[in-house]
Amino acid sequence: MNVEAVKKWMILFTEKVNQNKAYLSELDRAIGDGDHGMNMARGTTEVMAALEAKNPATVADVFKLTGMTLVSKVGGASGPLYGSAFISMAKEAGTTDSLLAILQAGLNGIEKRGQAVPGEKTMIDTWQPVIKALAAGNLSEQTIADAVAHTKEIKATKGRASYLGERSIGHLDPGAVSSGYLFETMLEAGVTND
Amino acid sequence: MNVEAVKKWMILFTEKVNQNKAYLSELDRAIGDGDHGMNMARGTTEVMAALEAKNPATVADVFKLTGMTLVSKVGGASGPLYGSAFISMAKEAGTTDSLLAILQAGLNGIEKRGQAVPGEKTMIDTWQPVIKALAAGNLSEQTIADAVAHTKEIKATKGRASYLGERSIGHLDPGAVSSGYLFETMLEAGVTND
Amino acid sequence: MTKLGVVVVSHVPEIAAGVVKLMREVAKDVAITFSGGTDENEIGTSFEKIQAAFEENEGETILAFYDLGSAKMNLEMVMELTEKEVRLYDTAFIESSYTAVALIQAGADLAAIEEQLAPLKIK
Amino acid sequence: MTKLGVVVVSHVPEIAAGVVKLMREVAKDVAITFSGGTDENEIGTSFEKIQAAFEENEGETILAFYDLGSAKMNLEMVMELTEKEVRLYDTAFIESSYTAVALIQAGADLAAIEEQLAPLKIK
Ligand SMILES: Nc1ncnc2c1ncn2[C@@H]1O[C@H](COP(=O)(O)OP(=O)(O)O)[C@@H](O)[C@H]1O
Ligand SMILES: Nc1ncnc2c1ncn2[C@@H]1O[C@H](COP(=O)(O)OP(=O)(O)O)[C@@H](O)[C@H]1O
Ligand SMILES: [Mg+2]
Ligand SMILES: [Mg+2]
Ligand SMILES: [Mg+2]
Ligand SMILES: [Mg+2]
Repeated sequence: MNVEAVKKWMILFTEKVNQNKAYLSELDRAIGDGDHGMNMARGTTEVMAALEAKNPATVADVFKLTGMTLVSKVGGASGPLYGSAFISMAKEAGTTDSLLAILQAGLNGIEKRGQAVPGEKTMIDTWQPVIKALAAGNLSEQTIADAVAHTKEIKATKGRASYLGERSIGHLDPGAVSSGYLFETMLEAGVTND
Repeated sequence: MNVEAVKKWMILFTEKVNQNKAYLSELDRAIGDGDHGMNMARGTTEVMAALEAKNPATVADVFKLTGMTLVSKVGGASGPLYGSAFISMAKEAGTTDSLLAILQAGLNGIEKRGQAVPGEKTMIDTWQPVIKALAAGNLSEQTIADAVAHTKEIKATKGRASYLGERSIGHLDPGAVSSGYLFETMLEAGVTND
Repeated sequence: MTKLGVVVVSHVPEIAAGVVKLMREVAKDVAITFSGGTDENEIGTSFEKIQAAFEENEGETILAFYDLGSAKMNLEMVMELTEKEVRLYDTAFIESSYTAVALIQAGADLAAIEEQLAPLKIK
Repeated sequence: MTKLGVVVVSHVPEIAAGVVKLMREVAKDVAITFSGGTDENEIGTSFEKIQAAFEENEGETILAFYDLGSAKMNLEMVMELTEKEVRLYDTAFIESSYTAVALIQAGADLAAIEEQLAPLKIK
């Protein structure tokens, strides 16, 4: 895996998150506390600053710095969740080049941190279908969009949205949407499985 | 029932509470938050001020003013509890002269307010044996002292002391002690059943 | 549907104010009033403050939450005097009041709210 | 017996400070530290603040309490890094942290405390 492509990925992700900051917060206002855009914009902006300052040389180091920065700068659930994802991805990237294995490690990190499984209306509902499609060799923008859109139909049983019970149905999950950006920009940056 | 005797009762009770303010708080420090002396001293002092200002003419009015003042000035559980006792006693005193009936109404008020029964290590464990002895015609300082002392052996299941579970055993209940003062001063003031 | 409001009663002024801050994040439009501490802002509860919280609340039906037991007794004294319909919950204070306002903001009715509150009963 | 300490983590600085005030009434001598809000004292939680609360706490075994779920995740990240033995409770935040410190002050051991905390589990 190419470290320059991974850095580009982080840059594009940061840009996308910041461009859609208001939209992410609006989604979070409907079923949460309305700060997901703020949280992710602050976190990724800090990641940019950290990457520029430290200029890590390996893929593992890029992921590690990204994860640590998100954990310490986000302030909401998405901090430890994305943070755990990237920290797990860093560990995996130390021993393999396989994007599939690395993303799977990231998902495992999220699941361990949040004790959630697919179908609970969280970012996992983006990660899991994306990884499945990647494994099957047919990951596309459409797979990502479908996974994100599907969270609208799910009742939340984890995270703040779970306080709403049935009322959470009919709304996109903000973390699933920001994870959608993560995977779209991964494709744009040309980070692939080979 | 003589209104002057009842006023004297309230005065003696206030004095006793204020003299023993530090002791009551010390008892409350062991199994509660250490403010029972403060609470009762402030409450009864306000009762004195209110009785002087309004100089109520009937026993019912003395009790009512006492109860309302305790409710609004105490700030701890003893406020609504003693408050409910006196307000219920006021109601009863409107229709009867019987001290027994009046005290029983007071106890009912406490039980209704706090949802406690005898044996839960609360002020009820003073009130209930006192009323029983009064009904039997043998209420004395000793009855009162015995009832109060007995709370030492009980495990608290109501009020702040209940947070301590088994650890509440071995300590007097502060509200039972202040209720002991109430009944001692009742005897001193010559408020009796006839 | 009757307009729902929420009253939170804490022994500590800072807790009451803080809980309202937490709730405002998810419930911009809900009628929320509070009582924290005694008349002198010390630790305890105040009959008058609780009464004011009920009277000032725009809700017709009030969902009331409290931290420790002695607050409950003062709450019940006020409930006996107010004209409003009050529902008092023996539930985890912060977690349940937060749940209630989030649901009210989302348009849930009383039955749906009480269903969500039921597992939070601890008192 | 290992020295017990309590860490409370709230999304709101005022709630954390207020809970400590409430606990201090019944637990003058207990090791209590807290984390409230984000690094900027906004609503949320802070990995650094939680870490500091653990390190500054004089207890060897820490009983940790939190208000809402996202605090738990940050708590668990810190727990993976600290040397201390930490027990994290999914219990009613204020009611259970109050119970814990009252019992520690009264000299109860961990087993007795956990028995009292068990019925307060709601998360
Ligand atoms: N237990 C969990 N497991 C996985 N994802 C979760 C969990 N809890 C919350 N999330 C994700 O986090 C997102 C909310 O993030 P954010 O708004 O930044 O945090 P907070 O809810 O603390 O304000 C949700 O939309 C959801 O995707
Ligand atoms: N539910 C209850 N029923 C009867 N009496 C109670 C109850 N709860 C507490 N008490 C009494 O109140 C006393 C404590 O009063 P106080 O210290 O003034 O209030 P707080 O506990 O709010 O600080 C206890 O010692 C007990 O006698
Ligand atoms: Mg949010
Ligand atoms: Mg948040
Ligand atoms: Mg007290
Ligand atoms: Mg008190």
